[in-house]
Amino acid sequence: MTRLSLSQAFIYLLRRDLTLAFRNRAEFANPLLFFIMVVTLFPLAIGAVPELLARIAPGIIWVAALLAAMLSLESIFRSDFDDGSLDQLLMSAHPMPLLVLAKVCAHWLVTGFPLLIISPILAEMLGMPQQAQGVLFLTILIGTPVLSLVGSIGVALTVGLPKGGIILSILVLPLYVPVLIFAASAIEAAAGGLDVSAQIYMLLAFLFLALSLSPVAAAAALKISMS
Amino acid sequence: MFLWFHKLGSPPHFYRIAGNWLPWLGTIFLLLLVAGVYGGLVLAPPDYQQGDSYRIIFIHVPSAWMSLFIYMVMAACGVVILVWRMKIAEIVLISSAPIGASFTFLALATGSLWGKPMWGTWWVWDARLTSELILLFLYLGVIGLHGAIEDKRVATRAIAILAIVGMVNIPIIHYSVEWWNSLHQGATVTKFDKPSIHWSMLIPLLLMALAFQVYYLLALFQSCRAELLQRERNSKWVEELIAK
Amino acid sequence: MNLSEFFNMGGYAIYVWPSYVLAAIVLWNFLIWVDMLFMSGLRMSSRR
Amino acid sequence: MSDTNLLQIDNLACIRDDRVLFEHLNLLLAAGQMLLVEGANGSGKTSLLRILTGLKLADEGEVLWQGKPIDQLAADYTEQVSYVGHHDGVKRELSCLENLRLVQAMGKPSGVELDDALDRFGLYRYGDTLVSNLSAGQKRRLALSRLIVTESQLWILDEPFTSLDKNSMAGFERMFEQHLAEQGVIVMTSHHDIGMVNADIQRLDLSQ
Repeated sequence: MTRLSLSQAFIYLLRRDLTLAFRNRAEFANPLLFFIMVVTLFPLAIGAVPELLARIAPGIIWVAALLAAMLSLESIFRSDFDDGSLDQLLMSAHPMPLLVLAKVCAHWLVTGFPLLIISPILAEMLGMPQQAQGVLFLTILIGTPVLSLVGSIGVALTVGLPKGGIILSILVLPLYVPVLIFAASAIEAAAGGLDVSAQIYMLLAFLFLALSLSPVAAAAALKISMS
Repeated sequence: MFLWFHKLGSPPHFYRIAGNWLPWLGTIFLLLLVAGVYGGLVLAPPDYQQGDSYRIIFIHVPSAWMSLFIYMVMAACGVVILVWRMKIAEIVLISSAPIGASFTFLALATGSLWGKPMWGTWWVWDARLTSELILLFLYLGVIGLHGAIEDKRVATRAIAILAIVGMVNIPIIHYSVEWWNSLHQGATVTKFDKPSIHWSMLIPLLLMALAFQVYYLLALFQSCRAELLQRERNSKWVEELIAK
Repeated sequence: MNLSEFFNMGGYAIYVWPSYVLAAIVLWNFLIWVDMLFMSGLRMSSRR
Repeated sequence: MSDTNLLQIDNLACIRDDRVLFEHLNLLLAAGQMLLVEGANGSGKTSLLRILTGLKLADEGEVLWQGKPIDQLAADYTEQVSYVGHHDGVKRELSCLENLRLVQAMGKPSGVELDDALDRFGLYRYGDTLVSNLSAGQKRRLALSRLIVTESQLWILDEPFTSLDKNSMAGFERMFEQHLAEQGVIVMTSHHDIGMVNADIQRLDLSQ
């Protein structure tokens, strides 16, 4: 028998992580519930004035998405660290960045993708104008993978730590600022009927940058954390 | 040159050379500081728009420069650590972080003090102040991560990665914030980067910037020596040093 | 120029002086702190 | 250095906090040899094993495989190594078969059929059982069955016999002897007495 090719190994690990998540359903549900609840809190806190809500809806949804993404980050490597599987992955015959990328993809499908599905409903609840909802969908589609990718570096650095969670947020949130700025402003511009291609191109640029660099950084960080 | 560099890379030599440099650095720092402060507070004329309040920039701008510069040094050390595993780079990286954080804090605090008479509030979401705040978070992340990892060798390698990742992100964050700022406030009233600054203000500004650079070296060297003693306390050269 | 005019800083004294004093405190204290670390490092090593 | 020396430990040191766990450690292991690492708790057995896997960085010195430093070989080295650590490294939410398939997918699969591998360790009936339903001993056996489903010459085992009964211990010892006979190399720690009389065993006591 021969060793798997790179793409086969990638798909294998992706499927394995999806299977694990599927058998551990809470992992799906929790970030999603958190996302919905945070968005719900805003009208309660600032008053359900339709104009006000519609105006700050992009900000609310994106801040909530950011927090939900951050809270779910730990699960990328946590269970593999706890049961020793991470050692096995680090010693595998395949390049580690590829495996990290597979894990991050699985993580995004499990935690980021549900946000994508639910966000139009929340946008409607906050009274976001119709023409902005398509752009919201687009920004979440492009933006949340960046959050998972960049976040994976942070988790890789904090994976063995007893109080990794709080450190993780300090490490990761500043790095999320550009995504937040461009995503929220794209939606706002769309609500105002303006052209949003500049913001979308920026988000795409972030995505490609994160796709090419963060798996390498996260793999290096994992190696260091495990030593 | 290379040999000298190589020598500097060995802990006992670095310890000794840094120790020899300390008094000189202290003297140069004081001279530059006195000249800069005198030029900035006394010789430079009041600004025709901002009166005397602009004199804060002699602290604010060099601090902001230093905060960026030190982060760049840290990222460079990060590369050296990961590629060549040089011990001195590890020490320089972790010793630089609190100094950089101090300068960042200074830039923020003085920016706020400058903003009050200019804008009427202590805090404005101005591009420079906002970037500076995020930079402070990046510094705190580095310091926090180093503190959280018990094995200090692992910790320095971890913050090496973090510093490099941060360095890649700093320009992105900076331009995002600038862009965001122009979007929400129109033309800002930032007068820090006036295109033409009079030489009577420029010279003290540069003197202060130099003074801060020298201060960085001074604080860095002493802090590196402390860190070296701490880390290499079991090694022969420390024992010999103490025995003397 | 007389001294009180200088200290008055054209009415901006409460902004200008705190900036300089704060810078002095932060930079000076850092040096003191580092020096304390250094001394305690020396003491710890010599106790062995 | 002769061709048969596969693994070479060169002036290795490991320091934790203030304590020197070991230093100036030199060793040669030839094909067909086993290294039994002994020592009290906290004497650095696990650290040594992790350095040998390449997961951990030594404070000084290096480890050579066929004459080349292992950090240069990287994946070319790790694909020849199987490591069973303190943790079993199996996923609770997957079945035994799924776990072994994963092991093969991540490494260099050997020709051994997975069902045969399970059968050999008395896990045949549990092929489709989730690992979370297995006992500690069964889990350990599953972890050890990793060794034969991939082609690896060097086995690094940290307390392999934890929670195993006498019978299965003996079974694994036969398996180790067979691996050594096939020119394999084993590095392991164990608190248990080893009943491998035919094996060429080097002992290393880290307590001294």
